[in-house]
Amino acid sequence: MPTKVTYREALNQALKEEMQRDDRVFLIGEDVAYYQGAFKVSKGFLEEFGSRRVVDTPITELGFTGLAIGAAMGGLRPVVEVMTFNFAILAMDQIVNNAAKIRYMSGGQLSVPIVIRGPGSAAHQLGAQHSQSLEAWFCHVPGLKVVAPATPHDAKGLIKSAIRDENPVIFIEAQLLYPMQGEIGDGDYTIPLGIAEVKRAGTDVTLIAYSKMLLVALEAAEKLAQEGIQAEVVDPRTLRPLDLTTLAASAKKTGKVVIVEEGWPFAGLGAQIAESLYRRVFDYLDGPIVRVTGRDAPMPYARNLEDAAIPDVDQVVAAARQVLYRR
Amino acid sequence: MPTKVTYREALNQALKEEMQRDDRVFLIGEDVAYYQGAFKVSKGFLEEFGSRRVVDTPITELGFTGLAIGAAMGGLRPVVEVMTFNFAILAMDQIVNNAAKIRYMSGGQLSVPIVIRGPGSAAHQLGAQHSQSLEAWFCHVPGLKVVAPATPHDAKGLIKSAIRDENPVIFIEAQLLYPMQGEIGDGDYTIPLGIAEVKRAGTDVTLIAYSKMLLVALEAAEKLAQEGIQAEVVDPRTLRPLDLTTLAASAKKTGKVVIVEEGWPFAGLGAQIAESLYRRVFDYLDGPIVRVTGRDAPMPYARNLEDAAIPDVDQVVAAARQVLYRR
Amino acid sequence: MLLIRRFEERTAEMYALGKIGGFCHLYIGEEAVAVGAVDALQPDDYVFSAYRDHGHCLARGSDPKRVMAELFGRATGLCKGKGGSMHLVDAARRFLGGYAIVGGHLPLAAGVAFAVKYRGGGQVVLCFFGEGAVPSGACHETLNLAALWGLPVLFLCENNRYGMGTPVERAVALYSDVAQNAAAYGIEAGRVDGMDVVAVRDAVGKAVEQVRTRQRPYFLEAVTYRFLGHSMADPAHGHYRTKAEVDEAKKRDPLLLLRTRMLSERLATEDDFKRIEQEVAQVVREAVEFADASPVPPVTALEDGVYI
Amino acid sequence: MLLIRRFEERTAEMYALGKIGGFCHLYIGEEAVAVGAVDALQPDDYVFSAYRDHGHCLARGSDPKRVMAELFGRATGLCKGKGGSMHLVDAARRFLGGYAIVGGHLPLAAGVAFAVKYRGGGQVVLCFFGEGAVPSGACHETLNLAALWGLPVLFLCENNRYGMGTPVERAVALYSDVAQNAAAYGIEAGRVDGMDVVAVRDAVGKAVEQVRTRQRPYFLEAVTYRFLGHSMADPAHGHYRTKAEVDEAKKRDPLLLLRTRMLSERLATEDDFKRIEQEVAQVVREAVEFADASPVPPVTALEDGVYI
Ligand SMILES: Cc1ncc(C[n+]2csc(CCOP(=O)(O)OP(=O)(O)O)c2C)c(N)n1
Ligand SMILES: Cc1ncc(C[n+]2csc(CCOP(=O)(O)OP(=O)(O)O)c2C)c(N)n1
Ligand SMILES: [Mg+2]
Ligand SMILES: [Mg+2]
Repeated sequence: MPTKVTYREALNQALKEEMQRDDRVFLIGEDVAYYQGAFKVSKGFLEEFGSRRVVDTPITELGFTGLAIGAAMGGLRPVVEVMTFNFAILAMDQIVNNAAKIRYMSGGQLSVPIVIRGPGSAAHQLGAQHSQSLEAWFCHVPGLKVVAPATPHDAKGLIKSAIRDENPVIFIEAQLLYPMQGEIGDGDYTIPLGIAEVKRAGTDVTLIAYSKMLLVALEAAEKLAQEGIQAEVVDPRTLRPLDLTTLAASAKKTGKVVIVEEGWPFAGLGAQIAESLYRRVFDYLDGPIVRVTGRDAPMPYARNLEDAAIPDVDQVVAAARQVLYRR
Repeated sequence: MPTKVTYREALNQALKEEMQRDDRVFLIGEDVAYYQGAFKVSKGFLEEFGSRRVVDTPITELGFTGLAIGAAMGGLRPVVEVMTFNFAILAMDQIVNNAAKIRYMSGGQLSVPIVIRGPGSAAHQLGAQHSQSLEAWFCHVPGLKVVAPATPHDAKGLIKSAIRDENPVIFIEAQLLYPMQGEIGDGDYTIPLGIAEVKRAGTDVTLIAYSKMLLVALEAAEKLAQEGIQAEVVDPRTLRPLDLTTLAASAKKTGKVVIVEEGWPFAGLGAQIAESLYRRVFDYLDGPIVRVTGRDAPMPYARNLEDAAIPDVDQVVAAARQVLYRR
Repeated sequence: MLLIRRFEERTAEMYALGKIGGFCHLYIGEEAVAVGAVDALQPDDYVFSAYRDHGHCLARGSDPKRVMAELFGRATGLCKGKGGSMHLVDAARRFLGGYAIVGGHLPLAAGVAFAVKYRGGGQVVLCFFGEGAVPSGACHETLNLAALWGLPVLFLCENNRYGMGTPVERAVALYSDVAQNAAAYGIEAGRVDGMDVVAVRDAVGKAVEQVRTRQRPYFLEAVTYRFLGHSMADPAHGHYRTKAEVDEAKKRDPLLLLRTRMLSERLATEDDFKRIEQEVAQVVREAVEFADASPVPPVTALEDGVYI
Repeated sequence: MLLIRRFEERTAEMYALGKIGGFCHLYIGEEAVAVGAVDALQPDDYVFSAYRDHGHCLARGSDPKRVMAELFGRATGLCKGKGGSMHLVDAARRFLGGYAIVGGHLPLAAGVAFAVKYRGGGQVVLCFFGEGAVPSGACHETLNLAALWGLPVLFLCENNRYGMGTPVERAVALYSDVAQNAAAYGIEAGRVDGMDVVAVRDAVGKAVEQVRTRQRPYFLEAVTYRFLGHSMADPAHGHYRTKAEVDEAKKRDPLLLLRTRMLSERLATEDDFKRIEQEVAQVVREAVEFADASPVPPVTALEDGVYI
């Protein structure tokens, strides 16, 4: 019987189960132990696993991320919690030059089974330095896998696969998703990385969205349904490697595509998704793909500006209409 | 009378002239003074300007880039030389969270007129950690401008504009371009940022390429000409803001587009250029745009693998044929 | 100090009412540091702070109305509503911000000091940061540069014993002497009771004087305590510290210490305090009214000011 | 040491012939550090190095053939030609690389030490790095973590006085005592003459012993000198140092020092040295022949091994 839990709880369960299953798995990051995580994802962990496996760090992202990469080379399976992905920028060199490349550079002698997880994207009024969607950067880098689940069910199944994966995985959550409820599968299930899912079937237009934006797209689909438009909503879930097969199948069917992402427009991940689809199904597209993205500015603090800077349901609905009725 | 100089010499001249013109301009970076730059771009600077204005730093990219950003806030106009852009990854937080955002976050009270320059992309067999093309990352960020000139003439005119610009500018050179010769304009000329240039006129197919890849594209155009195919070669020169008008005009004219970039394929800048063109001139395109990119792997060391990992003339010629003859 | 205290208390209320959003880090308990330190500066000196910056901004003399308006996200705010709680800037008062990446503003402060020195100016840069920033690479790279190049910057470490829920003992290897981190660079260092505003002013006064005349950085640790949670989202004492500890610290409330001292040294009377309390209440009330009455920024301005 | 010296000399020749490409940083002059240090380790201890890593890799016992083949970019190289000069790895010998970002491998070394401790193993991690890495944030963040958590890692700073063209005096504020940087973390530190292989072995032996038994990091500075340019692209003495300085340093060539000592202490005869010289010549010759005869990696393998 499926149970309803929050996204936070789903992650908590999954991490706990993985740590119970495998002593090599440990959690490291700022305030993950005594404070139970800035967003309480690791609630109860210190009590259950002790400070050997739940490790509070100083505010030194480069240092402790690099250390965790080394620990992975040394045979452990670290889960690094970055308090938010904004701070992972400080560890970018370690992630890109070490985690992503060590296996390749060593001719396969070494490997780095690590998960780097935490919230990406904006929450409410956190300002420019704390509200960024940087998945395009990570997705650019061969050697990394990038996952960004939108639902509790996906979060649990995907984080388990990420932890069991032999490669470095960037796992992007969202502060505003943590309290969201959803049904999750039974017990110890996994969802393979690299598989998209059609979250809502439809025939008229394809909406592609991931993480928080999936919820926006699903709501937009509801609205569109009221106008008699059947939108198909597809969630890539894993952003690298991208499941182009599933995305292209939907695009081919509807001939009309809208891509929704929260990040900045220029050189955002949506550009790549669009380009991939054009390359694959150009002849099936009725017109240009429309992207709905965050605005091309640092995130403003004022609530009204922030709201305007992030894609909302109305924008997605408008974009769908645009691709539907352009000719 | 136009003179022929190397790309290195063009930069040397431009930087020298700007430092002569404006005492606020100074050069800071690793080994820029006594060593005259890892690639000798600042030859003669220490003698002429002294150690007040030509500043050797310890190997602390985050520290000295941040310091230079502060110096810009304090009224100076720093030119930061990163020994290569691989090391700028360590300074990414300063570049993205401070340089790019301070003006916006302060509501316009502060500004950061800084240039961060140095070689990007691969040279020969420098290995995975020293051979990366990261322009897509920088281009993603509102608040930054990104320039990547391919010729001595453009390098000189654009670096001058970059230095005189009130915004932070990422200026990407290339180690293999430094010894390349070319004619440059007379004296103190500038080239405005944000303007592409048609480097070779043609009617049959548009080749878009920048930095080192421009030379590859131009050579490919020569080869194609021997088959009677007239390729138009367009160099954006500035990557952000992108001169879509010029690019789109060419794409509209030829209906066939090839984009060449050295970086990794997934979420590379070419994806954005393609997506922008599809959006703007979808109905004029005869078929999908073809991208020629670096391979999806960390850069291998072995020369034969490296050669295979970087776009070459034959690949560009093949791509042009592909867009020309697909139906 | 009282202004900051009351301003922050109202800020908490306004946050509870939903008038203020985001992360909001109150400075209550630490006021003596900002007030004592800024008092020792010249008007043309520069000040940098982290994200717990309301106090520093007010201490530097920014208009409480415009500070509150910024917290409300209004067009009349210091940063037109684009910065917010963690990014207050008041360039006219040479208060250069307000930064939310721990350690990330230290290089900036050194950079302004570099510019001062480059131009031959005599200003000093005062840079506040928490003890949580001390182990960061940004801090160490900056200390080294400042020492190497003799930059006129005073690094003022506000050691309130916690970085969020992590006590300094679990973050800094030599926690008992944070200033050791400066010694590795040959930077002179000191420590001061951050609950005693007069002591802070004296210590900072001396340090600033040294920095100005010798053109060398200085590292000052002010030992203080935050009475509330890390941010508005955090209870005053969580799993990481006890109520008893907080209560104990409150016995050395900087306002209380100063009041006691002024009364006992007859520098002020109870009436004076009452009057000041009323004046401050008035200022804070006006700040809230101003903020509340101010327009939100026009949505059309969203992409304005990204570039010049 | 002689093997490293002759290997590097041949490497330079092969570079000149175009058989080896890229940046190529020779270790000539510094051999005593790698040889003395690695000699003090157990086979199951771990070793990390930066980009000047040929010497460390050979000292750890890697097959010269496969090292040279890697430099040639051949399929038979340690890393199948994918790593190259700066990224030698020999996992079987627990030589974990070979890293080209200055300071970037220090956290990795601490991480392996963390894993050792986590598993309750008794191994030690030896991490080589240049004095140029000392001011980097990566170094300081790592030292702090290693000290905080008591990690069994020996930080071995090869102070050859220059980071490319920048002398240590212009890079490290307290250049005269690099070990001060460790003192800020309460890490025990020492210094040794890096030209004297016996002294290095003794000092590292003691340090490793301490690290292993006390489960605390240690910071050892080995004072050495590089006789050639920073890389093959750099002349032996550039604008940044004089020929006289280089010549002076060569008087303390580690090979010369050891030879003189062994002869004077009658630990070896001239004939022994001749024989060793011949053996080494043979090994190096075979390495070059092996490399030269080896196939380049198949182009089809370009994208292999990015992921498992
Ligand atoms: C680089 C970075 N990592 C993590 C955070 C999240 N964070 C915000 S405040 C804070 C604690 C900082 O403590 P401290 O420097 O002592 O300042 P205090 O809050 O005590 O004033 C943390 C971890 C951040 N803002 N920046
Ligand atoms: C982060 C980073 N910045 C710059 C460089 C370029 N670089 C390569 S070696 C080097 C000097 C390093 O000096 P040191 O650590 O003393 O080692 P040595 O070469 O003397 O062995 C520099 C600046 C780099 N590889 N990494
Ligand atoms: Mg603190
Ligand atoms: Mg050195």
